[in-house]
Amino acid sequence: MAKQAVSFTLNGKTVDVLVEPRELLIHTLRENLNHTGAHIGCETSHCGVCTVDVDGESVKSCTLLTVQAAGSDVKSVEGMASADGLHVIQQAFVDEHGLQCGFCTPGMLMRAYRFLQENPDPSDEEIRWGMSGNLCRCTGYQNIIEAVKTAAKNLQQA
Amino acid sequence: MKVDLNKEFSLPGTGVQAWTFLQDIRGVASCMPGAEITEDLGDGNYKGKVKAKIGPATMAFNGDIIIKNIDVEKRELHMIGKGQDSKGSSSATMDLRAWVEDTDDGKCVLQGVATVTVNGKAASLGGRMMTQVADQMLNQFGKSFANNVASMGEGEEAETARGKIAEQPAELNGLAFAWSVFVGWLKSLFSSKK
Amino acid sequence: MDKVADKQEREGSLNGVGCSRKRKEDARFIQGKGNYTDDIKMPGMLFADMVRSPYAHARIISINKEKALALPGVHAVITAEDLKPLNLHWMPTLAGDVQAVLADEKVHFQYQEVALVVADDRYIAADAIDLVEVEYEELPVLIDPHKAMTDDAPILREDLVGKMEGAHSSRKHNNHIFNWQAGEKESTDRVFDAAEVTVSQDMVYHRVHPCPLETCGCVASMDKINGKLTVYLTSQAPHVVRTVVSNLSGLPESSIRIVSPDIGGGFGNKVGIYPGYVASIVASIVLGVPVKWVEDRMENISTTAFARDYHMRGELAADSNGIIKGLRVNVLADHGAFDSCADPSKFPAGFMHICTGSYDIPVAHLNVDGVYTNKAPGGVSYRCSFRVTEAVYVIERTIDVLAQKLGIDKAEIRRRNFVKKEQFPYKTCLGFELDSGDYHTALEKVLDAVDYKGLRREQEEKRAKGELMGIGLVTFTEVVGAGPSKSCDILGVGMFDSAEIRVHPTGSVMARMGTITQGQGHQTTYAQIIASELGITSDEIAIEEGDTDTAPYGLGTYGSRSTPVGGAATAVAARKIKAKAKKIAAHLLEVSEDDLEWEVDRFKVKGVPGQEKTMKDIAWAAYNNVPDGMEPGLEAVDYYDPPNFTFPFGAYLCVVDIDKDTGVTDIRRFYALDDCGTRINPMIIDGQIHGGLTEGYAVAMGQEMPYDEEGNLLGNTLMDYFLPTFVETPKWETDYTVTPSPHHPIGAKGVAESPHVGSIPTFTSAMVDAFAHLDVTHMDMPHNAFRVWKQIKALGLLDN
Amino acid sequence: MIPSGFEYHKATSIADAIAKLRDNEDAKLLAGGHSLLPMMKLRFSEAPYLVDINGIDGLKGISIDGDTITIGAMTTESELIRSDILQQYCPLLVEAAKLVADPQVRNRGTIGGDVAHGDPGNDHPAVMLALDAQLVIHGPDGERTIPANGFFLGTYWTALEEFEILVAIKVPALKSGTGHGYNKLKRKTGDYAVAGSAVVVEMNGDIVRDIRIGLTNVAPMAIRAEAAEDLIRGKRIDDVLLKSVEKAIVEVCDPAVDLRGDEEYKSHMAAIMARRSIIQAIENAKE
Repeated sequence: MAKQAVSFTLNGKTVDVLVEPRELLIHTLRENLNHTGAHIGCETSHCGVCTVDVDGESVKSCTLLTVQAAGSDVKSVEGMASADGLHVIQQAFVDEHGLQCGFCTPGMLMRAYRFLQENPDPSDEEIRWGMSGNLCRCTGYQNIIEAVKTAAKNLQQA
Repeated sequence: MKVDLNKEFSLPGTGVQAWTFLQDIRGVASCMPGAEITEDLGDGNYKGKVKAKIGPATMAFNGDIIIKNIDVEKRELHMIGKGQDSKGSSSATMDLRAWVEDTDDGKCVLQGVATVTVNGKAASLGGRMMTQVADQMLNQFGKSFANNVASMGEGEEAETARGKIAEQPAELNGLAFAWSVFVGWLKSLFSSKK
Repeated sequence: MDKVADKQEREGSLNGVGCSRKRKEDARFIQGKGNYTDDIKMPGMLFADMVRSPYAHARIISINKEKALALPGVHAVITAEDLKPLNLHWMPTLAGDVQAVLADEKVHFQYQEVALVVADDRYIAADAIDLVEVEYEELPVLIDPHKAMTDDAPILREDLVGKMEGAHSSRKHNNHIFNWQAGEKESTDRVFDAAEVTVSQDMVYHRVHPCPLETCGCVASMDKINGKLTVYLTSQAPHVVRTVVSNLSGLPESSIRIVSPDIGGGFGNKVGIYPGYVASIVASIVLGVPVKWVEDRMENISTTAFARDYHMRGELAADSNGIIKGLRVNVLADHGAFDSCADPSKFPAGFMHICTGSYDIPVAHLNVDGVYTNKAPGGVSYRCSFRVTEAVYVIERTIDVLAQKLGIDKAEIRRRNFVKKEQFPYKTCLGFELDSGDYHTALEKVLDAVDYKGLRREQEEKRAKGELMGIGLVTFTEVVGAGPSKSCDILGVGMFDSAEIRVHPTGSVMARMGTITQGQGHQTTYAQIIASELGITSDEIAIEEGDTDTAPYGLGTYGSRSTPVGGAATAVAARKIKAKAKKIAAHLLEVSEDDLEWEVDRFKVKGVPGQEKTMKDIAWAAYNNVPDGMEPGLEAVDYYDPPNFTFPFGAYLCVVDIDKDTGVTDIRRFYALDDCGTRINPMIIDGQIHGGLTEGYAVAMGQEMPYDEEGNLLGNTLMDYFLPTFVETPKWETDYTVTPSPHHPIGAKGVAESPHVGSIPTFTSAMVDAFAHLDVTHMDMPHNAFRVWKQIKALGLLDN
Repeated sequence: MIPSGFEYHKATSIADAIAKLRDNEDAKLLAGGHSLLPMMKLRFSEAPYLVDINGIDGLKGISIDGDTITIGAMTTESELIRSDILQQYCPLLVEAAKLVADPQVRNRGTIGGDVAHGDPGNDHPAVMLALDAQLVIHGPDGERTIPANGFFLGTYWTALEEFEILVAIKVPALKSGTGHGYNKLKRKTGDYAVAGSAVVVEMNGDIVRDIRIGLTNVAPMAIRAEAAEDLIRGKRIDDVLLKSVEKAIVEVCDPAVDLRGDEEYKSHMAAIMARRSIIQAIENAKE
């Protein structure tokens, strides 16, 4: 199939890519744009390791065509930290030991980033539901919940 | 995945008409939307294909049909259908015995016993849908078969039936089949009795 | 006072053993800068994808590559026929068997590798595999291991016909792999014949898959100019892979570089050497460009490294007080089509003979038969040491059955049979020497913490109301840290491990180990060991693993062997450095070594305040001012061959409530006490335990790999295969005792696998306990709602 | 898992989408894509042409006019959950949407896609039946509105004709004396229901004046448990009646056997879910 030119914003910068219609956003990010933070885990939209933020919503980028992202504002884990340093959520994951092998972490962080905007002061139960689209095999989630709580607290103080 | 199926269909025509139609492999195949015999290899061996579609799912099977036995006395057909999907990732086999029995009202029933085996990706992933898709295919096939048998008669009924055959969509409701559709077709012949 | 404060401050600033140091590796992971295999890109790299069999057992009549090769962008389609001239169509497994790299004339399991397609990108490769036409002739399928050795069973391994001497024993049947026994059969049988009480319980430890979130994959790159093969791959044992690749390819090990980059979870899935790796390496050698192959999730679950599939019978003989007199365990092990588990050579059933557990059992006999079936090959250790999960399951289940039969509380029967603290080191009747333990203390601590008596009272009340509540209890002992070379080897290489430490002139450190982290945090914890040993802050200690060009040879990370073996090597290597440093310090301070004492980060002259040299001072001197006759520099290597295994233990308790209407189970409480000896980093230990418990929960409550009679694996995506989410995962409570290993340099034992090993029988214990008053003695896993409801119904407990 | 090639068209209007469906053989609509794209990645679907209907004006949004709530077909699950109108006038839809898949999937998945896909495991069809929703459909011959009851014909099979598009859903706003309940049993987050049930009741004191019971994933399509409804209509609920209702529900079920359970289990779970929803519905009708 003929390739199509697609432009979107990635972490604040405009990017232009040439893709087949069938190309999945996760592949464009990883292969084409060298943003390998988001990973591929299940490919059936169950694991969430490919989670990025598209137009203010958490999205599983393995189940979105790149052509569908045309004109969108895409944020990935690579855009979380700023010149001032780590994002509060990133720091909370370190402080609470919210990651082990690190494979799910970029997706987890991007989901937490959006979730805490949807719900700035969540209970444990709300975190469990709000983060339930992201699987982790290492941590048993317990410290991720702590990390999200810590981040929530620190974000509110900031 | 292996499914044993038994099925009984009441038909509008006579036993003789039904038996005549049952021996017409091309005709029987045509009752299944999307199926066709592509080659007659002689000696009861055929090549055929089924393009199965339902909703967004499609699957194309190429395969062999082998007529193992035709028992005129019992009006029974024994055939084996074997197919592999064109991508080589799934396959299905059906071992089928079908026969026609007369009923007291001068009409007849089509009886069938079949074992259907599905292998590959379709078996791994299709389990959730297999039975249900098959069940809904049943009505479609049954209607077609019945129409064909009815059309063999005379008069208005047969005329109407012939009309219905002509209207029959090339695919199930223009929607057609899931991945399990080949099984669906097979199973539609002889869905399990509850 | 100031001196004490100063010492404490210096000690604290080391970030050494015992502190919850934040992880060194996190910085890259949280910023998306991890470097996993699929993140690696090389110039000119091609992509490989695998054509797989839809059948579990079939003869390959023909393979037609033409249409695939005609697709633009396709470079090669490789089949067994292409590999035959290179003699690479079969490869050795780590278990003494061979495995087809690409199916050679027939396929033995569904999704077996048939042909490798290499193309410009993964999209074209995916299109091309659909175009490879393979014609099969179906063969009878063998799925039930109990039918493997019957007279009319189909012959699976035609390559083994007539070869009745297997790698581990003679074979009784063509589908037989091995028979392995431990203990004394006759004396055990005599004990059973004479026993006051005996119990026998059959149980199936079902087939499951470790399913790390990152699947297996590799990037193979043959540099034809320099004759060097570099392979990045998801391996828990890169050095072993290099040895195997060298043996297979004929390239010297010095021309092969294996790199395990960041690994997205292993859990045993990444110990083996898979056809995809070998085929990709061949493709790179043939095509002269880098080739990447990465499994998709279906391929991962369907083909690489399943675990368990042990069909077990546990039997105990006891007196009427519940004192165990003897143990019999019989196992039928389903290895699938090839025996590609990764046990030490002498142990085809791993350390199944740890099945005497935490108990003082006078005599025992273990019999294991391994068989082939038309299922995916393997039998790896999924977050456990070799078959320890199965061993703990069978003893913990069977002792519960005994308690039930005798009407003795399950805590009490354990108390009565524990190996006592004063009995250590304790030699088990099946041949292990348990180095240390304090089982009574651990158990009582748990029972007190949860108010066990109160829970039992509550259970009584609930039962009176017809409600289902269960209390599970397990007191397990693991054997990890393989292992002493005298008994443990992989492909003839002893299971030592290694560390190489270099102290730089300015006192910072670079250390490399033969192990490889997959989330355990080695970069953090090994540095803590060195920090405490050498008095150098762990923040200045860099740890590298996984690159065979730079790291010393090691056997890798699985079976909780990193801390017991690699950690020991690290401590010993550091002590070698410290010994040299002491000599240098004596030289600098112009005193005898005997006059020196060590304090945190420096050598001090005894009784002379202010006369001291810090490790940093010594490091500088090591490069410019060493005693006469001493070679300069400050580094050491240690290949540590442990004198024994280590034996972590724990006491776990679980409370479940079961909804009678639906069979849905609520894990109300799970209390896990672990004793892993010296605790290097409590934060990481807790994290490992949370993860292990969660994986145990998954196995016990939901994971399964059902095959139908035709050998189709039903459910090989994450839609069906149960990985619990945030919502299902219970909240864990952790606790600990500390019983250091007497033979480990720092007393550590390993921890990551205990929670998996220990929790699984705890869940089953709790589930069975919910029905124990109705004379249920055992329920096979997984305890999903559907199966539990069936049990409820069978007992007539449904309201209607 | 990579889809085979296809052409892609981002539709500019409903008419444009219908035209493209008509003009391209085997063209499929791309709504949220969370059913279609996984099927395409598994290559069970190889649609050669996708018509993307994201971004068409008028297909999104929730409005209320008198007693009728209108929901655009492309309204996402997340938008349903966030909707104040639905919270207040149709909380059943909110509760059901919360149990669909997971947060990310709910951000893309649409109510129209869920209803029109015809998958018996989808959540909204049973809710549509319980709510007695009306479905607004556009096709080559114009617009038609049909009741949800009768729309679901089988697995992947609905009353949508060729080239038709579901554009909106109309549901009645909650009246006083009306209550709803929703229960879904699933193995884990993101899985299809083992069984689910949506119930709407209209009460007259403690007498059930009217009731609609929708069932999820226990037949080739979402179904109404009409025999069970008949047992309840005009009655006061008690344990004896609920037992016979459960029996009637088990009778009407014809579920597929898979790893989630066998026919017996799923049918019984449908009955349990329905019982819980009925009790819940009557409870909140009183409030």
